This record gives sequence, C-alpha cells and structure tokens, in this order.
Amino acid sequence: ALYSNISMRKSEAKQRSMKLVELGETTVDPAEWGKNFPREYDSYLRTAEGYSTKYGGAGSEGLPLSRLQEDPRLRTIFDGYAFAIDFNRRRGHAYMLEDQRETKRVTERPQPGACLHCHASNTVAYREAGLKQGAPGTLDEPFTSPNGQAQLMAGFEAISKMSYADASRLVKHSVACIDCHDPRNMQVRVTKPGFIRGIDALARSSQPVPHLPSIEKWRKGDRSAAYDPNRDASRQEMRSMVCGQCHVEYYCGPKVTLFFPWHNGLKVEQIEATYDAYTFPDGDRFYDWSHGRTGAEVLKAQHPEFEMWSQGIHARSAVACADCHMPYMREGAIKISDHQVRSPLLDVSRSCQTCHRFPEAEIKARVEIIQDRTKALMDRAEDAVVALIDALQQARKDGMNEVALQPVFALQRKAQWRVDFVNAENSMGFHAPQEAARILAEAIDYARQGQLALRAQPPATGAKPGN
Amino acid sequence: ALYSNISMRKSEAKQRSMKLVELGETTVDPAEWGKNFPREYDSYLRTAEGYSTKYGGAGSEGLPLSRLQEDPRLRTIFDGYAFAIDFNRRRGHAYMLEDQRETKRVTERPQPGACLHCHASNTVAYREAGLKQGAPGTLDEPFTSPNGQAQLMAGFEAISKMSYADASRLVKHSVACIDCHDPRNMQVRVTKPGFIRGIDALARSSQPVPHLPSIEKWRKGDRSAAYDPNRDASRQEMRSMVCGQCHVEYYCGPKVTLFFPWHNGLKVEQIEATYDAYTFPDGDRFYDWSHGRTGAEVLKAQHPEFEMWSQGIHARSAVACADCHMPYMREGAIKISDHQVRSPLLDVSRSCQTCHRFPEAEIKARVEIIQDRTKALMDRAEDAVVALIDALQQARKDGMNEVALQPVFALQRKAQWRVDFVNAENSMGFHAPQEAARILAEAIDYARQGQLALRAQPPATGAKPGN
Amino acid sequence: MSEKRHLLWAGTLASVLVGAFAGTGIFTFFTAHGTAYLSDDPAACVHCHVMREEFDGWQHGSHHSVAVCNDCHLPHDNIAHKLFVKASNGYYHSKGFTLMNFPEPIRIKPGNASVLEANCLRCHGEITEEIRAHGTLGVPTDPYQKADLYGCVRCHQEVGHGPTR
Ligand code: HEC
Ligand code: HEC
Ligand code: HEC
Ligand code: HEC
Ligand code: HEC
Ligand code: HEC
Ligand code: HEC
Ligand code: HEC
Ligand code: HEC
Ligand code: HEC
Ligand code: HEC
Ligand code: HEC
Ligand code: HEC
Ligand code: HEC
Ligand SMILES: [Ca+2]
Ligand SMILES: [Ca+2]
Repeated sequence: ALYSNISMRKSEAKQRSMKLVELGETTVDPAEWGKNFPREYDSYLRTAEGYSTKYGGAGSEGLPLSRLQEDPRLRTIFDGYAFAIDFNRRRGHAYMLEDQRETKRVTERPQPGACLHCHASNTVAYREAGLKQGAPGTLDEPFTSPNGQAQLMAGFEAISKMSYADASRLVKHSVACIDCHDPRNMQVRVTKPGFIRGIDALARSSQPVPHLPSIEKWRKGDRSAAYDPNRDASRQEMRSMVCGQCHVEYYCGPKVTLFFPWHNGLKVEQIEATYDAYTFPDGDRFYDWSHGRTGAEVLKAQHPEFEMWSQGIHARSAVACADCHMPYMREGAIKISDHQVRSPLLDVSRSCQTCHRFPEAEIKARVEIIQDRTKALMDRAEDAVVALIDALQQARKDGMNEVALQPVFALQRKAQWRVDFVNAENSMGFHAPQEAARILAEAIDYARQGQLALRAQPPATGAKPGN
Repeated sequence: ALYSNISMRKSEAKQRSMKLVELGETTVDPAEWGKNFPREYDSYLRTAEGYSTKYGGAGSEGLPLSRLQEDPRLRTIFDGYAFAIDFNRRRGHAYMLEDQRETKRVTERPQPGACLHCHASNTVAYREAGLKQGAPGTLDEPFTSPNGQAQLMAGFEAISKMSYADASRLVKHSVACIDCHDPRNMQVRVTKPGFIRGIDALARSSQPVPHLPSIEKWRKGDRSAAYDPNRDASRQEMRSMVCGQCHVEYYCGPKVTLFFPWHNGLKVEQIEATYDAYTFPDGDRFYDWSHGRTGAEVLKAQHPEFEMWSQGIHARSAVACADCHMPYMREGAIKISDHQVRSPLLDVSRSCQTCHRFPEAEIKARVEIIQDRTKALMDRAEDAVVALIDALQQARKDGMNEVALQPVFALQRKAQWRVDFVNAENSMGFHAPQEAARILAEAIDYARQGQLALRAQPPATGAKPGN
Repeated sequence: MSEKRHLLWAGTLASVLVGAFAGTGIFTFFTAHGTAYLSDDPAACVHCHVMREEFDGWQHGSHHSVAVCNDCHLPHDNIAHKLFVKASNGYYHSKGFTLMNFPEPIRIKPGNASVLEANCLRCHGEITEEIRAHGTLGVPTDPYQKADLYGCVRCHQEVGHGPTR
C-alpha cells in the first residue's frame, strides 16, 4: 500500500505542468492560464471567499464592512474628502474591480483612469493604449523588451488621464496571472508602471534598504541603467515586490500622473518629506485635500503595507509577503503556492509554523497582543486628532486669524498623516509593531501640540461679537 | 600533543566538579565556592571589568557615568527627590555594594537598611538577624526549610528597619554564589525576601502570565501553600527569576517594608493601579515624593527589567535573562554559564546566535534600530513631561488654586511614571520594543493633556497682582 | 571509467588521507575514531563531543528514522565528490577539535549548505518540482546574499535537528 501510494504520488508529480494551451503576452483571461495550472487557478478563484479575523478581512456576509461605521471618528478626520463618504474594509482580490466601480468615491466623485492601476489586469490594456499613442513595436514582443516597456508607459500615461468610466471599459479582470507572471516561463515579474518608477526612485535615494539587497547592490554599480526589478531583484525580493505593486502609499489625484512617493525612502517621515518638498505643475504645494472643517491642507495615506513591512523584523529577515500570504500548500504529491491570498491567521500552520514552532493558539495570541496594543494607541491618537480638529474649527469660528492658524495647520497635517499611515495600513501594526507604535506616539504629540498652540493664542482678536 | 589534547578533553568532560571544599549554608565568601568552581568564579570576578555599548554599561574609565549629566531633563523630572542629586549608569555586579555605599542618595539622605536587599550578599545576614529576633532553628538548616524561611523573613524585617549605616556593617560582599545557588547541589534558587513575597502576590492575582507557566499551574491547584519558586518554578523560569530578585520595580521607603508591587500584574498600568490603591499605615495614599517644583505626589520607577522582559516576545518564547546575559561558554570540553553578567552585545555570537542565524553585524543593527526608536520617543516624552512641570510651576506662581491643580497633578503622576518606567529600565526598549513605545506614547499623551488642562483654566482668579 | 574520473578518484583519495591526517595526525585519527568517521553511523559523529547537540537534536528531529547524518551532510551525486567533501570536512573538524579554535555556535558554511540542499532535493525533488521551476530558492551563487536566509532550510530549518529557537 505504501509503495503504491508513493508511486501514485510520483506519477501525479510528473503530470504537473501539462502544457494544454499556449500562453502569451496577450492572454489576459486567468481561466486560460488555469488550464495549464489548475491548482493555482483554483486557489486564485477562492479569493472570492469572505472571512473575518479580529482585525482582518471584511466579513463573510458578501457586503464589505464600512470602516466609517466601525469608527465614526474617521468621518471627522476625512471631512471634506471622498473617504468620508465611503470607506470599507478590503476584500479578496476577486472583488477589486467591482468594489472600485461601485464605491461612492467613484460613483459620486469624478476619478481618473489612474485608479485602475491597482484594481484590474491592465498590462495588456496599457500596452494597447501605448501602441495607439504611437509607441513602437507590437504586442507580441516580450513585456520586458524596450518596446514592451515603451508601450506600457505610454499607455499608462494615456489611460491615467482618461475619465474613470472610459478607462474602466478597457479592462475586464481583477489582478490576473499576467500581472504577476511571465507567460513564457511563469517567473514572477512586476508589471505595474507606478511600481517600476517608484522602486527606481527609491534606488536612487540614499536611504539604506537592507531588506532589499539588490537595490544596495545596484547602488554600488554605475547606475547607467535604471534599477529594474525584473532584471535586478532576487527571486525572494520579487515575492514581496509583486505585492508592492499595489499595497503601497500613492498619489493618484487629478494634478499629475499617479506616483509612489519613495524618493527619500520608505519611512513615514521620509514620505512626508517627499510630499512636503513636492510642487505641483500648477505651482501649488503638495496636499491631497483641504480639510472640510479646518481648511488645513492635509495628506491621505493609503495601505502602506510594503512600506510598513519594510520597517519590520520580517523584512529584515528576508521573509516575503508571499511567505505568509501565499504559503506553500500540499496538493496531492505536489507543493504549490496558495493563490488564495488572505489573512495568514486563517492558516497559521502553513503560514507561520514552518518558521515558528509554537502552538497555533500561542502564535495567534502573539499577533493579538501586537494588534491590540496598536489598536489602543490608534484610538488614543484618533481622539487627539479629532480634538485638534474640533479646536481648530472652534478657533476659526472664534475668528482666529489665518496667519496664526498656519502653524496649527502644519501640526494637523503631521498628526493626521501619521495616524492615517497606521490606520490605512492593513495589518493593525503586525507588519512592524514598534514602528507602528512610534508613528502613533508622534501623531499624539503633534495633535496635542496643535491644541496647545491654539490655547496659547491670546483670546481671539477678531472675534465676532456674540460668539 | 594532539593525542593528549583529545584524551585530556575527554577526561575534562567528566571531571567537571572537583569537590575541594565543603560548602554550606554559611559559606558567604565566593572565593570559597571558587575553589570548587574555578571557572564560574573567574568569570564572576570579571564583572569588575567596565565597558560601554551605545546605550549600555557605564564606560571603562572606572567611574560610573552620571545619567543626570547625560540628560539634564532628569534633574527637573526628579526635582525634590534623591535621584536629582546623584543617579548613575549601572555598573558590574562587583560594584553593587560599593556604589550604593558611596552614592549621595545614601551619603546625603537617610536611607533604610532595606536598600541592602539587592546590593549585597545578605542571605546569611538575614538569617542571623532573624535568629536574634527569636526565629526558630539554627543556621545549618537548609535555607528552604520552614525554619530557614522564618529566620530569613524575620531578619529581613529587622534589618530593613535599621539605618543604612548599621545594616551595611552586617554585609561584606556583592551578590554572591549563595544568593543564587544551593550550596549542596548548586541548583539555582531565589533567596531574596522581596521576590519571594512579590512573586506570590503575582501568583495570587488573576493576571495572565503565560511566560511563567508554573504560576499558571499553581493557580489551578488548591492554593493552600504560597507559590514558592524554589519548589514550583521550572529550571528555565529560575534562570530569569534569579535576576528578578533585584532587577525589578520596588518600594523601599521609610513607611513600610520593601515590597514588589505585583499584586495586580506586571504591566506598567497594573503596577500603577497597585500603588494607586495602596494606603500607607499612616493613612496617606501611596507616593514616592512630592515633586519639588509642582508639589504633585509622584512615583519613582526603578529598573523594571523583569517586568519589561515579561511583556516581550523573548519571555513568551521562554528565553531567560541568563540565556542572553550569562550565555554558555566553552571551557575546554565543557560548557559553563558565563558569570560575567553584562551586555549581550559584547558577545553576540554566544548570546544571540545560538538562536538567531544572522551575521553579528546584522543582529547588532537590529538591536540598534529598536533602541534608537525607543530613545527618540523617550526624548519626546521627557520634553513633554518637562514642559508640563514648567507649566505647573508657572500656574502655581500665578496662583492657580489647589483644587484646580489636582487633576493636573494626576496627569503629571501618570506621565512621569510612564516615562520613568522606560528610562529606568536598562535595555533602552530592547526587552519589549513595542511595549516600551506604547508606554512612551501614553506618557506623551498624559503630559500634553496636563498642559492643556492648565491652559483651559480661565485666567487665574486668585492671581496676585503684578504677576 | 574515463581518464578524468580516474584522476579525480586518485586525487580524492589522496585528499581524504591528507585531510584526515593533516588535521589530526595518524595517531589522533584512530583515537578520535577517525575510522568510524569514514562510516555512515551517526555514532561516528558524536565521538566528538562538539557534535553532541546536533546528535541529540537529530534524535528528536523528524528525520531521525529516515535519514542519518551522511544522508544530509554528504554529497550523493558521485563517490568522488562524497569523499572529497568528507576529506575537507574531516580536515576542518579535526583541526577545529584539536585546536578548539572554531567559532561557536557552530554554523554550517555555504559549501556544506549547498550539499545539504542537494540532499533535500534528492529525497523531495518531485514534490517541490513546481515551486522550484525558477531555481531551488536555494543556496545563492551570489555570495552577497546570506546563505543562512535562503533555500529549503529557510522554512524547514528544524527538520534535521529540531527547533533552534
Ligand atoms: C510574517 C508574516 C507576514 C508578512 C511577511 C507580511 N504579512 Fe501581511 N499580514 C500578516 C498578518 C499576521 C496580518 C494580520 C491578519 C489579520 O489581522 O487577520 C497581515 C495583514 C495583511 C493585510 C490585511 C489582510 C486582511 O485579512 O485584512 C494585507 C493586505 C497584507 N497583510 C499585505 C501584505 C503585504 C503586501 C506584505 C508584503 C509587503 C505583507 N503583508 C507581508 C502577516 C504578514
Ligand atoms: C493589482 C493590484 C494588487 C496586487 C498586485 C496585489 N494586491 Fe492585494 N489587494 C488589492 C486590492 C485592490 C485589494 C482589495 C480588494 C477589495 O477590497 O475589493 C486587495 C486585497 C488584499 C488582501 C485582503 C484580502 C481579503 O479577503 O480581505 C490581502 C491579504 C492582499 N490583498 C494581499 C496581497 C498580497 C500578499 C499580494 C502579493 C502576492 C497582493 N495582495 C497583490 C490589490 C492588489
Ligand atoms: C497603488 C495602488 C492603488 C491605487 C492607485 C488605487 N488603489 Fe484602491 N486599493 C488598493 C489596495 C491595495 C486596496 C486594498 C487595501 C485596502 O483596502 O486598504 C484597495 C482598496 C480599494 C477599495 C476597497 C476598500 C475601500 O477603500 O473602500 C476601493 C473602493 C478602492 N480601493 C478604490 C480606489 C479608487 C477610487 C482609486 C483611485 C482614486 C484607487 N482605489 C486607487 C490599491 C490601489
Ligand atoms: C517559504 C517557506 C518554504 C520553503 C522555502 C520551502 N518549503 Fe517546504 N513546505 C512549506 C510549507 C508551508 C509546507 C506545508 C504545506 C502543507 O502542509 O500543505 C511545506 C511542505 C513540504 C514538504 C511536505 C511535507 C509533508 O506534509 O509531507 C516537503 C517534503 C517540503 N516542504 C520540502 C521542501 C524542500 C525540499 C524545499 C526546498 C526546495 C522546501 N520545502 C522549501 C514551506 C516552505
Ligand atoms: C498577485 C500576484 C500573483 C497573481 C495574480 C498570480 N500569481 Fe502565481 N505566483 C505568485 C507568486 C508570488 C508566486 C511564487 C513565485 C516564486 O516563489 O518564485 C507564484 C507562483 C506561481 C506558480 C509556480 C508554482 C507555485 O505554485 O509556486 C504558478 C504555476 C503560478 N503562480 C500560476 C498562477 C496562475 C495560473 C495565476 C492566475 C490564475 C497566477 N499564478 C496568479 C503571484 C501571483
Ligand atoms: C520564513 C520564515 C518566517 C515566517 C513564514 C514567519 N516568520 Fe515570524 N519571524 C521570522 C523571523 C526570522 C523573525 C525575527 C526573529 C528571529 O530571528 O527569530 C520573526 C519574528 C516574529 C515575531 C517577533 C517580532 C515581532 O514583530 O514582534 C512574531 C510575533 C512573529 N514572527 C510572528 C509571525 C507570524 C504570526 C507569522 C505568520 C503569519 C510569521 N511570523 C511568519 C520568520 C518567519
Ligand atoms: C533576548 C535577550 C535578552 C533577554 C532574555 C534579557 N535581556 Fe537584558 N538585555 C539584552 C540586550 C540586547 C540589552 C541591551 C544591551 C546594551 O544596550 O548594551 C539588555 C540590557 C540589559 C541590562 C543593561 C545592561 C547594560 O549593559 O547596561 C540589564 C540590567 C538587563 N538587560 C537585565 C535583564 C534581566 C534582569 C532580564 C530578565 C528578566 C533580561 N535582561 C533579559 C538582551 C536580553
Ligand atoms: C542581588 C541583586 C542582584 C541580582 C540577584 C542580580 N543583579 Fe544584576 N545588578 C544588580 C545591581 C545592584 C547592579 C548595579 C551595580 C552597580 O551599578 O554598582 C546590577 C547590574 C547588572 C548589569 C549591568 C552590568 C554592567 O557592567 O553595566 C547587568 C547586565 C545585570 N545586572 C544583569 C543581571 C542578570 C542577568 C542577573 C541574573 C542572572 C542579575 N543581574 C542578578 C543587582 C542584582
Ligand atoms: C529591588 C532591588 C533593589 C533595591 C531594593 C535597591 N536597589 Fe539599587 N539597584 C538595583 C539594581 C538592579 C540596580 C542596577 C540597575 C540600575 O542601575 O538601574 C541598582 C543600582 C543602584 C545604584 C547604581 C546606579 C544609580 O542609580 O546610581 C545605586 C547607587 C543604588 N542602586 C542605590 C540604591 C539605594 C540607595 C537603595 C535604597 C533606597 C537601593 N539601591 C535599593 C536594585 C535595587
Ligand atoms: C546572579 C545570580 C548568580 C550568582 C551570583 C552566581 N550564579 Fe552560578 N549560575 C547562575 C545561573 C542563572 C546559572 C545557570 C543555572 C541553570 O542553567 O540551571 C548558574 C550556573 C552555575 C553553575 C552550573 C554550571 C554552569 O556553569 O552552568 C555553577 C557551578 C555555578 N553557577 C557556580 C557559581 C559560583 C561558584 C558562583 C560564585 C562565584 C556563582 N555561581 C554565582 C546564577 C548565579
Ligand atoms: C534561546 C533563544 C534566543 C536567544 C538566546 C535570543 N533570542 Fe531573540 N528571539 C527568539 C525568539 C523565539 C524570538 C521570537 C520570534 C521567533 O519565534 O523567532 C526572538 C525574537 C527576536 C527579535 C524580534 C522581536 C523583537 O523584539 O523585535 C529580535 C530583534 C531578537 N530576537 C534579537 C535577539 C538578540 C539581539 C539576542 C541576543 C542578545 C537574542 N535575540 C537572543 C529567541 C532567542
Ligand atoms: C534531515 C537532514 C539532516 C540530518 C539527518 C542531519 N542533519 Fe545536520 N543539519 C541539517 C540542517 C537542515 C542543518 C541546518 C542548516 C542551516 O540552518 O542552514 C544542519 C546543520 C548541522 C550542523 C551545523 C550546525 C548548524 O546549526 O548550522 C552540524 C554540526 C550538523 N548538522 C551535524 C549533524 C550530525 C552530527 C548529524 C547526525 C547525528 C546530522 N547533522 C544529521 C540537516 C540534517
Ligand atoms: C573530530 C571531531 C569531529 C567529528 C568526528 C565530527 N565533527 Fe563535525 N565538526 C567538528 C568541529 C570542531 C566543527 C566546527 C568546525 C568549524 O566551524 O570550522 C564541526 C562542524 C560540522 C558541521 C558544520 C560546519 C561546516 O563547515 O559547514 C557539520 C555539517 C558537521 N560538523 C557534520 C558532521 C558529521 C555529519 C559528522 C560525522 C560524519 C561529524 N561532523 C563528525 C568536529 C567533528
Ligand atoms: C534520505 C532521504 C531524505 C533526505 C536527505 C531528506 N529527507 Fe525530508 N523526508 C524524508 C522522508 C522519507 C520523509 C517522511 C515521508 C514523507 O512525508 O515524504 C521526510 C519528511 C520531510 C518533511 C515533512 C516532515 C517534517 O519534518 O515537517 C519535510 C518538511 C522534509 N522532509 C524536508 C526536508 C528537507 C528540507 C531536507 C534537507 C535539509 C530533507 N527533508 C532531507 C526523506 C529525506
Ligand atoms: Ca496618498
Ligand atoms: Ca519604585
């Protein structure tokens, strides 16, 4: 029995990649890829399954959970911005396109085509649009060829400027195999223009990135060619970079093309410095929106998972996103990467226990302690930011003059940026526990200093009578 | 030569302890023990060697470094208390008695005999004093026998009440073998009354202590006998408890006998709760001193290494103090515990690399990142506390009434307690990085809220004219 | 057997002897159970007490019943390679043990780490075929990257000797 068992396994093993269909640079539909790689495809489809953990997931009820309802302070914090009208928990990859199309941030506010950068399989759409813009070559050329890249970038610029509605008609699938894999050999690759530019900007900065050794190495070279992850990065780095295509902080507003703000490094204050030094083509300083209640020009952080992970001990230990979120799973006699990308807490044994030989309950308890600490500090920090906003609103009402308000606006901007950096990050501090706590401590300090600055003001000089 | 070398090694391995002298419950002098255990003794003597790391040690110049000079904010924070006149970096165990005898906190302020609890080998001194107090039995009875324990506790009470000068005459050595070892079999044991009582109080609380499984187990029993580490704790737990005899937060003032405040758990707010609920025999609420500038009744934290370690991932992973601070070292064919207790950063390979398979430079860099983050937050928190103290001092000067000051005093007490908890802890956050950051974030919040509360006050009503 | 093979053989045999003897001297070789060293018996390894921890760990490890030291730590591609590695290791082991000057904790070196990984694949090559499509994840040829961090043992470090932390 044992023998036949083993020999059955062995024959199974050999059948693993039957080339049933030919995959090429224009094969967008994952179902086609699934014919050659049915196991990965099956698990990929399961990203449509809902779940929730204490802080992760979006429930299994079908509808995403509203983060605004969970935490009404966010309505105050995001006042005047689209996030105050609709902001939900993330769901599985299967929903990314649908959720974006349906959010009130899109249906009730005008949004650019750039939004699709991370919500659809657009590698081919970009290249097609690029060709229309006059980029050289054909679609059949390899993605990484100079022509392929020229097509990609030209199309990205063009689609980004379209209206969301128009752009959205050009794409059909959520993130698909072709966005992460080379169809010729299944090697992992990055295809998103924002990442390709962003990681080069990071490489050109002088900030140490010990967790990305290929960048440190590139820096020592002659730098004549841009840092190119598809050429330079190790396979292990690619197992994170492929996620860093989307799970990152970005600017995606109307004024310039979508970009990742990594020019001075990946830390919260380094990104802030990049924004603070940035001037839009129209001459304005950088800001995401003017706060509805206070008028301060503030920043919005979005899901900086790649950046936060970069500050943690796992990144430094070369543990990749895929190690935890796409752990190997045994299917019959073959080991594959689980393409049901989701919370590792749903399968601690595969995600954590090969490296951490502690009982499952113990590992979960460790995560919970880290997350609970983060949550408690985040509550504290949000309270402080809300208090500052209330105080600022009152000060305006009381007629405090604009000049006196400026330094307080600066403090609101700093505090809000920090609290949002942790809140928008989706691991509730797990990816870098001490760093998350540090950021929140700073948020508290700046918010409280803002309140203090207001109270230090002499009683409002221009106060309207009757107030 | 080679041959004899190997055979020597083989026999070495067997002969590990030649019994040259008889050790008993009255053998205090480590030199005697050293005759049987020369290797441990040699390394024990080396605690007299000075060193410094970025945040650890006290330099190699012979004289301890002043923490007040390093950080003048501490003079403000400790104003009115002995710590404001003399407070140094810790040095090696060899200096503990001498440093205590010579500190201005002792030479310029009256101190009780209780101070010696952690600065001398006093097991025998306590028992002798206990016998004088009428405790039963003789000195030859085993330390852990009921008579031995009765002697110990009676003597501890008596000596604690003596003047420091009188008590100090009863002891001669820094912490010695007998304080940590059973002379009959060299098993590790705890001998300090404060710890024996404190750990029992902790056991009787209901706070989870997953890192001390023997306590969790004791709690499930009938609890008829006190939790006794020498009977109940595992060997691995003892490898930390033996340090927890001294490297802990304590009260050692004039009003009651020295105690460890663990009745509600080991976390910073649990210890605070214990103090806040405590009433001295004279009816006063618990406080260490009235702040010199503000008058607030505040708390002093001292070296809560055991408590902070308890919140960290190493404790949860059953990594003991001795694993890092007394790593095994090979002496010929055998491995012994390095008794030169000191910073693990001086010997990363033995202290850390048994568990962490990263290069030495990498491990040091990890520690430095953790410590630098902690230091930056600590600076921020101290600034906030100093600002609060200044503001309070000003408010008093301006004649703010006492009732209005009370809530602000409460905030000073909270903020100061937290910043001191991290500052007095000697690992600069390493023992529990996220916890240290959390505590500092709270310190910042409370201090700033204190400032806000002062500014919220209507202009002082009782203000003296001319102010 | 080709001419080349013969040469390799001879060379290897020589290095076994040179390795073992240069490290220990013939006398030591026998006393320290150098003969046993040439066998596959794990007991051979614990003749040196410094291998005790690994031996104890192995006894409690998951592979205790399926693999002995040499299954993992010696090459199995061809006997010449096997003897060569054995000889060079023998040299370092003996030298280290005699002079007691090796760094502790003992750590596998990159060369031996790649031997090790080849052995993982010898037994588990098929099951991991799909995930190895783009290389073994293995011991990097690029010395810039740290050997400790890559390869099967990045996740399965405990298979040989149980958990280390
Ligand atoms: C060492 C393991 C580990 C690594 C490496 C890691 N994560 Fe996570 N991640 C987690 C854990 C644990 C959570 C919390 C899950 C929860 O709360 O259910 C999480 C949460 C998330 C979430 C939210 C998931 C949910 O269920 O809501 C996202 C998105 C995420 N991580 C993306 C990333 C990305 C992108 C990377 C790499 C840049 C990364 N992670 C690296 C362990 C890891
Ligand atoms: C093309 C962009 C893109 C890429 C590439 C990408 N993600 Fe996502 N990811 C998203 C979007 C968008 C969502 C949210 C979808 C929604 O809420 O509708 C998401 C959701 C998630 C979630 C939450 C799942 C849930 O059910 O709650 C996790 C975990 C996650 N991603 C991890 C990863 C990891 C790990 C990688 C790399 C292996 C990765 N992602 C690559 C865009 C991307
Ligand atoms: C750089 C990549 C990127 C860009 C650009 C991007 N998203 Fe996302 N989006 C993500 C990721 C990753 C998630 C999942 C993590 C999360 O929800 O925080 C997500 C989640 C969402 C969600 C589901 C959760 C929620 O926030 O309600 C919506 C809706 C959404 N995005 C809309 C948009 C819109 C509208 C734009 C353009 C203004 C946009 N996205 C641009 C990467 C991106
Ligand atoms: C990133 C982590 C990781 C790496 C690297 C890795 N594995 Fe695994 N391996 C796993 C996980 C997780 C499982 C468990 C899969 C399951 O239980 O479904 C596994 C399972 C296995 C199994 C099957 C165990 C069983 O259940 O019978 C074998 C054999 C194995 N791995 C060998 C290897 C070999 C050989 C290599 C190197 C080529 C390797 N692994 C590299 C994570 C890893
Ligand atoms: C969000 C990114 C992402 C998407 C989308 C994606 N993959 Fe993968 N895939 C990965 C990563 C990461 C690995 C691991 C690669 C490595 O270790 O080098 C991987 C590995 C693979 C492998 C190699 C064997 C294995 O399982 O490790 C195959 C085959 C594969 N994927 C097929 C697919 C197919 C088919 C699809 C579409 C249905 C798909 N992938 C979609 C990220 C992705
Ligand atoms: C491929 C190996 C690997 C995987 C997979 C992995 N870890 Fe880790 N983990 C490490 C390493 C390496 C460290 C750093 C400390 C050390 O050297 O042991 C670490 C540290 C930690 C720490 C302490 C550091 C901190 O941030 O507080 C926790 C907690 C932790 N891991 C939890 C997890 C959880 C939960 C998962 C699964 C979701 C996981 N790990 C998956 C390798 C891994
Ligand atoms: C995982 C390793 C580890 C454990 C366990 C550990 N420590 Fe430490 N300890 C450190 C490190 C690292 C430092 C920082 C040393 C430095 O900055 O030079 C430190 C610093 C210290 C210092 C200050 C040393 C100096 O050089 O100034 C003391 C005292 C201390 N620890 C006591 C303890 C006690 C008591 C325990 C147990 C309750 C403990 N430690 C547990 C690693 C550890
Ligand atoms: C009897 C009380 C006592 C015990 C027990 C004790 N310590 Fe100490 N320890 C001290 C005192 C007091 C000092 C400071 C001496 C000075 O500054 O003169 C100190 C200093 C230290 C230092 C700083 C060394 C330096 O050179 O800067 C370290 C590290 C340390 N102890 C760790 C430990 C560890 C680990 C244990 C347990 C194995 C332990 N201690 C047990 C009282 C004790
Ligand atoms: C519960 C144990 C304990 C008690 C009680 C104790 N100490 Fe210490 N003492 C320590 C430890 C541990 C250190 C080393 C760690 C440090 O310096 O923070 C230390 C360090 C010192 C030092 C050297 C560093 C410094 O603070 O300047 C002096 C002086 C000192 N103690 C004096 C005293 C005096 C005076 C008393 C009584 C009021 C006292 N100690 C009571 C445990 C104790
Ligand atoms: C501050 C506490 C402390 C003091 C003081 C101390 N030891 Fe130890 N000793 C330990 C610890 C902890 C161990 C490790 C015990 C274990 O693993 O069970 C140890 C272990 C030993 C051992 C067992 C073998 C070994 O090295 O691990 C001997 C022998 C020993 N000590 C002798 C001495 C002698 C002799 C002295 C006085 C010169 C002394 N010790 C002072 C804490 C101490
Ligand atoms: C006896 C084993 C052991 C020793 C000795 C040890 N560690 Fe750890 N360390 C662990 C374990 C277990 C974890 C938790 C993560 C995991 O499971 O790998 C950990 C986690 C860590 C982490 C990540 C967690 C955090 O707090 O950020 C760092 C950094 C670390 N160790 C550094 C050190 C240093 C520095 C030393 C030496 C002074 C050391 N360790 C000694 C076992 C050990
Ligand atoms: C199933 C495979 C396997 C077997 C059988 C095995 N080992 Fe190992 N050995 C390993 C692995 C895996 C490592 C760790 C490599 C690493 O961490 O990079 C290792 C490491 C070592 C090391 C270096 C120490 C270290 O931690 O890097 C020594 C010495 C060693 N083994 C000796 C032995 C001895 C002696 C035996 C027989 C008693 C043995 N091994 C049996 C797999 C094995
Ligand atoms: C003559 C004593 C002795 C014997 C016999 C011995 N070893 Fe070792 N071994 C050592 C010493 C000493 C080291 C450390 C050498 C160094 O780090 O330079 C070592 C290191 C190792 C290492 C890791 C070092 C490396 O270079 O990668 C492995 C693997 C190992 N031994 C396996 C074995 C196996 C398998 C056997 C039995 C076939 C064995 N040893 C028999 C003394 C011995
Ligand atoms: C001599 C053959 C042999 C060698 C060499 C070998 N293994 Fe195994 N391994 C086995 C057998 C047989 C089993 C148990 C049966 C099974 O599940 O396939 C096993 C089981 C496993 C398992 C599942 C059980 C567990 O411990 O989690 C993993 C993972 C694994 N091996 C990884 C490795 C790695 C990694 C190496 C190299 C360091 C290695 N093996 C070397 C034969 C071997
Ligand atoms: Ca943004
Ligand atoms: Ca105290």
